[in-house]
Amino acid sequence: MMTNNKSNTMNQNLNTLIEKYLINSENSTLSASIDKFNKNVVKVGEKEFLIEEIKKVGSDVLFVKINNKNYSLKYSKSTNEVVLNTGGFTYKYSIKTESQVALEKIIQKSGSKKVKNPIIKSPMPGLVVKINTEVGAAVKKGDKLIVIEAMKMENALASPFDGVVKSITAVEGTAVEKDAVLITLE
Amino acid sequence: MMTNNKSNTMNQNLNTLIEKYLINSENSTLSASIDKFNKNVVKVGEKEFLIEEIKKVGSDVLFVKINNKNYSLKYSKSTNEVVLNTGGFTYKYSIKTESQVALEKIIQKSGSKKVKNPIIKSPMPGLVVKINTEVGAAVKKGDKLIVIEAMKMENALASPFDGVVKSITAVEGTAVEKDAVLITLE
Amino acid sequence: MFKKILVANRGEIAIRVINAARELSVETIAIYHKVDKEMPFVRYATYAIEIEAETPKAAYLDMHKIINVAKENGAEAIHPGYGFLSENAGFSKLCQDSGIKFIGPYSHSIESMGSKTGAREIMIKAGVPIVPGHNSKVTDFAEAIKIAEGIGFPVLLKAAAGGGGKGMRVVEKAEEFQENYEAAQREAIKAFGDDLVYMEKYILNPKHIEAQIIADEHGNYVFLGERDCSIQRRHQKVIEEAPSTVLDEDLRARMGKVAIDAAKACNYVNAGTIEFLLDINKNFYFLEMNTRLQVEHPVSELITGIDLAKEQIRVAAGYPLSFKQEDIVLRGHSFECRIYAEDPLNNFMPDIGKIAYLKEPFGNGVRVDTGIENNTEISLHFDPMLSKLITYGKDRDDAAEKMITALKNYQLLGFSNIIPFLIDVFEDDRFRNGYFDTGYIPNHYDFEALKAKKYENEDELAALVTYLFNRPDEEIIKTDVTPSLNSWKMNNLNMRKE
Amino acid sequence: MFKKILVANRGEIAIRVINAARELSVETIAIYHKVDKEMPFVRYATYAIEIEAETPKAAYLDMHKIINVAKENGAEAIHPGYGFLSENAGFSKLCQDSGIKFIGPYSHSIESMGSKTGAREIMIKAGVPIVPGHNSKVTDFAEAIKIAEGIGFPVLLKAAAGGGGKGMRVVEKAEEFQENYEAAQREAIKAFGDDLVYMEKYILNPKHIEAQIIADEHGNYVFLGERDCSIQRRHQKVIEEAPSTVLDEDLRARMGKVAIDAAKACNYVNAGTIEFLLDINKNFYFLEMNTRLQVEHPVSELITGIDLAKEQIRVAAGYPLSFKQEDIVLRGHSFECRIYAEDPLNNFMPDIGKIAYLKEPFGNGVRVDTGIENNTEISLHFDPMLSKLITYGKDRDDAAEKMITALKNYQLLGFSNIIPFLIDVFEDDRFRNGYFDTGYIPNHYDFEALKAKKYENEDELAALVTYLFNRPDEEIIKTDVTPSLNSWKMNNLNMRKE
Repeated sequence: MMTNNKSNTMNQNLNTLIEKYLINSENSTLSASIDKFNKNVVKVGEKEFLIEEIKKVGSDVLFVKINNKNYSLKYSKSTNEVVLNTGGFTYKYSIKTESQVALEKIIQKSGSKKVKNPIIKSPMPGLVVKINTEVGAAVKKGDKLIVIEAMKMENALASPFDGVVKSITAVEGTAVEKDAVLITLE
Repeated sequence: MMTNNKSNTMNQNLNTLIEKYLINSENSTLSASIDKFNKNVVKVGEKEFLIEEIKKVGSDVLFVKINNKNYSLKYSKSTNEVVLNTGGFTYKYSIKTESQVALEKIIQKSGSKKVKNPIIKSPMPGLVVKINTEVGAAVKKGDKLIVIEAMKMENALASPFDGVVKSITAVEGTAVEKDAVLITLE
Repeated sequence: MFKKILVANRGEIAIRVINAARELSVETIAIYHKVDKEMPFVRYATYAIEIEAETPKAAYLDMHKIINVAKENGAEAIHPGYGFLSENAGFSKLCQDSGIKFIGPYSHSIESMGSKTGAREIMIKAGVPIVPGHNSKVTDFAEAIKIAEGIGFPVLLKAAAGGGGKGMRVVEKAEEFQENYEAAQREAIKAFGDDLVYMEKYILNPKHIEAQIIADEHGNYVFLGERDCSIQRRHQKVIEEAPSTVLDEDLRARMGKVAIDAAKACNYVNAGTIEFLLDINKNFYFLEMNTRLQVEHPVSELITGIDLAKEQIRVAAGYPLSFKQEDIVLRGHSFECRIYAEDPLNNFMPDIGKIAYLKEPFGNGVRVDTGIENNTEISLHFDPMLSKLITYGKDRDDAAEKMITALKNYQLLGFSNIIPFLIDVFEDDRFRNGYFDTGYIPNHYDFEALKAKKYENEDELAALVTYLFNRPDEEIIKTDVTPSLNSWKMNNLNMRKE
Repeated sequence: MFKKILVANRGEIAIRVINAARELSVETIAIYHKVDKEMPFVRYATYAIEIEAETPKAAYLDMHKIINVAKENGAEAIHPGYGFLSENAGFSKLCQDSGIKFIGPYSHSIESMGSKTGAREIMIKAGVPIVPGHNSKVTDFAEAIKIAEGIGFPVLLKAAAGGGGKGMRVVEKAEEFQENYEAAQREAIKAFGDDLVYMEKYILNPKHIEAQIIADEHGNYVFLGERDCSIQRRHQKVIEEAPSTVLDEDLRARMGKVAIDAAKACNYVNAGTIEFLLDINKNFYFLEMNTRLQVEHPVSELITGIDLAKEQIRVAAGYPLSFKQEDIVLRGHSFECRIYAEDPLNNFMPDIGKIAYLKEPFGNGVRVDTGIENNTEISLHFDPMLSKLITYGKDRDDAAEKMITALKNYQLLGFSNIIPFLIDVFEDDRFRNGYFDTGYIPNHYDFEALKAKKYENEDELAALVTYLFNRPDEEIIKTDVTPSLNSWKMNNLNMRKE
């Protein structure tokens, strides 16, 4: 791991103008790089893209050309995230520099064991329709533990790993907000 | 005149909340008044108008209701002027308080004689097509002294009073900007 | 003609009606709840008057306040649009009693068509085909099975007092009849306290076809062709078209005659729609009559050239129809798409937020009936439809190509919407070849292919993300991905479910 | 079909063509000069490529650069729109030589119709009626007067080498012939160095009627009805309509046949327009042929249901026409208004400035072909037309009522425009009853009445002025009444005059 990190640092020394990123969506992970002195050119894999702004509207709407192809989009961003709304779809991307990713791996390794998230949260505001488990029950990864309904649509939430139900916060028939804690495993 | 001004001042003392205006367009002169403590109500002649804002867009576009009737407009204003663009028309209004108008009359009277403006300016950017007079010529009020063309449209400018041509700045066949001095009389 | 009318609605349909009135030189009054103050329809009318009410919805449902505003401001008639008070017989009556013309049918027509069983009886009398069924209590199962065989299996059992799918069961064959009938009875008594169960022929994935008619106060009735509204998600229409691909001249003529018979049977005046189910053998059955202007009326307007909303006002003002049946020329083809802020890849989950940028499509064969604009807040107070996109072409392919183009040109930024889904449907051979029924979205639509489309240019997206991440933005833009609903919005969410 | 085409134009017509291509799944390349970078048409295309040029206009006229962009970016064809390179035979030829399809007629057709005398000769041969006249030198006045009497007084004398009204004289009767002829000769030699003067029949305030045709590369020709373009200011069309109020079925059929004969006479392929003058006795005479898509093509699209721009691309790709003459059903009526930033109360003097607010009309029977948006700067670089507003109705009154409504709904703030003038024309009985010809605006239109309309609600305006004067505005708004042109704009003003 250390070796890997070293070579990464060397890479940066050799190409100080180039920042490398890992870009992650629900669909895939891609690597991209940008020239710090010419931020209109981005390389994704082997492909090079020239990005030119055509027009900006308000603080968050952009019209751009990517290799002369027109795109319109609304965007927002935070520390390691870019959210795009374009063509009717919303895309949530995480973006980290390669060195950041390497660093995180070291930190994770240095911890005794990978910590799994034992909390099941509601993915949307809705109603708790059904709870299929009870405190103390052993559950397997993929078991549907609880059903949330919103806008006439039901959503069954599955256990993220094999474990035991520690506590159930949700109550059948009540409304919950987005990200409300429903069930805690251990 | 002094009497008139006094009574005007008295009027203001009696109705300190009401500011009275004279409003002047190319079409007519109207009197209006506004309640300084309720600036949404304007009286024009005997008619009362309640003005409510529905929406503002940018710095100069307003949607208002006048007695519940919808209006959309772009506006701009300066010391004694309001320019409205609504329904495809542009309106240029001068607006002065009654006391301001009274004061101006006094100043005008106190001068020995009304000064006539002896300068003929171009009302638009265009080309000087023809000059119908020469330096030293005696001209009568209404004589067409010079022809300006813009956008294939000719405009003949007339002498504002009986006088003598002092100087001619314009040259036939040349372009002039809006408000360029063309002819000076005396 | 009226001098002034009041429009008792909001959004796109309020603007639709205001335009129709303006064409007839009729002034309009918009009413609005204060949450709608900045909506375009308020400014579109000649006059606008706020109605105070505890909830936004209540403002548009307050019959007495609305009628008072009309009276105080000299409106001679009220157009109800669709939804809200449009099919409220009491409101039609109250208008009449207040000396204000209701732009729609008389209250007795609304009333008789408002009751499912009442409407069914009137239609039987008028010789209108209804779904074959049996509407009295069954005690002897042998006899009941005989009746079911007469109707023809599969049959649908449903609670007489019911609704919403409870106590409904499909019986495929005689052997399963008794078991299902008893189960339906148990469910019915549990849900409605009444174990009466009817049976009728079960029509699997029928086409939803509806006939547009209009009638004046002088006894003239005209049929304006049919609409196919089979593409539905969650039993709500999303795509409509006219004419239907499955009707030939003969079937259209027969359906038109039946529709007019149905309208005559309830002394109908003004624009109305008779909904039918069409089975795979092209038998059609009366479903219900909608006694108002439909959301999807534009497709009929485009293929006939007749302005339904304008004609509604003329009819209400006592004029005879401005056309006769023989003047109606059906030419070309028209589609309508309802535009919603929903994520098709997440079960059409509604998205909300502010419109960051809007430029609706325009040009040849494109019509947008809309009531939104830049910065409009998409909330949960009202029906979540944003606008209607309608196209017209010389034939079905031309209209579909225009729809795809218009959908691609629809610049709507700020949240997820169903436009990419709609494009995908119009690019699907099954739909384009006319092979679809009400089961199309749940049974045949390929959501995986849509997800693949979402990410088909992911290299470009990744380049964009990298660029934007490095962009020196003047303002700090907070990420607000899937906007979390606060408790105020939460309440509204619960309200809407009711 | 092509994979990709280049659109060698800007503004509304670029968008019109992009939409037509998109319907056929053809990708588009927009070209633009940098002053146009933020214009909507640039973003409307699939791709956009800047063309560098000294003046904005020059970018759209640089044949070699445009063809290079097409070649380098894989465009198989170029659509020229109208204006710019659309009737440039050399460009059509250059495209062909470069292996790029020109979407329009072949260069020989453009060339032969581009010369007035050449076109006249071809039309005479093809039996197309032309304005009666005499095209050779006159020396003997007695004989000349005899010829003039043969043509019928009044006759128009015009310099053979001329143009722009110089050397043109109308002669009412024989006694005035010689005097006028000699004067015309003097003017002609002074202006053009050639004293050759022709004479032709003078048609007083004729109707301007034009026939739309389209032809494919397989010898099929279809006539798509006529347009009436008689409402003109400064000899430029402002209102067009289809069909014309003065053509009956018989006259339409005869004009259609003549139009197709004319097209055949120059081996015409693609969409074209044959312009005629129609005199008060309903004789029509060939004026000229426009070998391109016309500004006013939408009115023909709406009454026929045929998409001309889309069909142009199909024809250029070698497809036969997608319809036959017998498929064409003329239904309803359509108007087009050209929207200009001009003050009708000041001799249609152009106004300029930035669009402060824009919401174009929409809804049933309303089409807007536009290329502007909020904040678009109206400059003097190009033709000053802002957009085209087109309506369709079941008959002429319906279409006119829709036009009045759409004009009233046209929210365009920032400068004076001709919308109030257009409303006034559509509310004028003379126009509505069909009594108009090319002399309508100069001879019959009542500008005083328009001025009265401007001030009809002056009490409300005065109230508004008082309110605004007292409004505590956050920002200081500078009055910028009639925007003064700086020297840069001044240069452009001079350029445009050339």
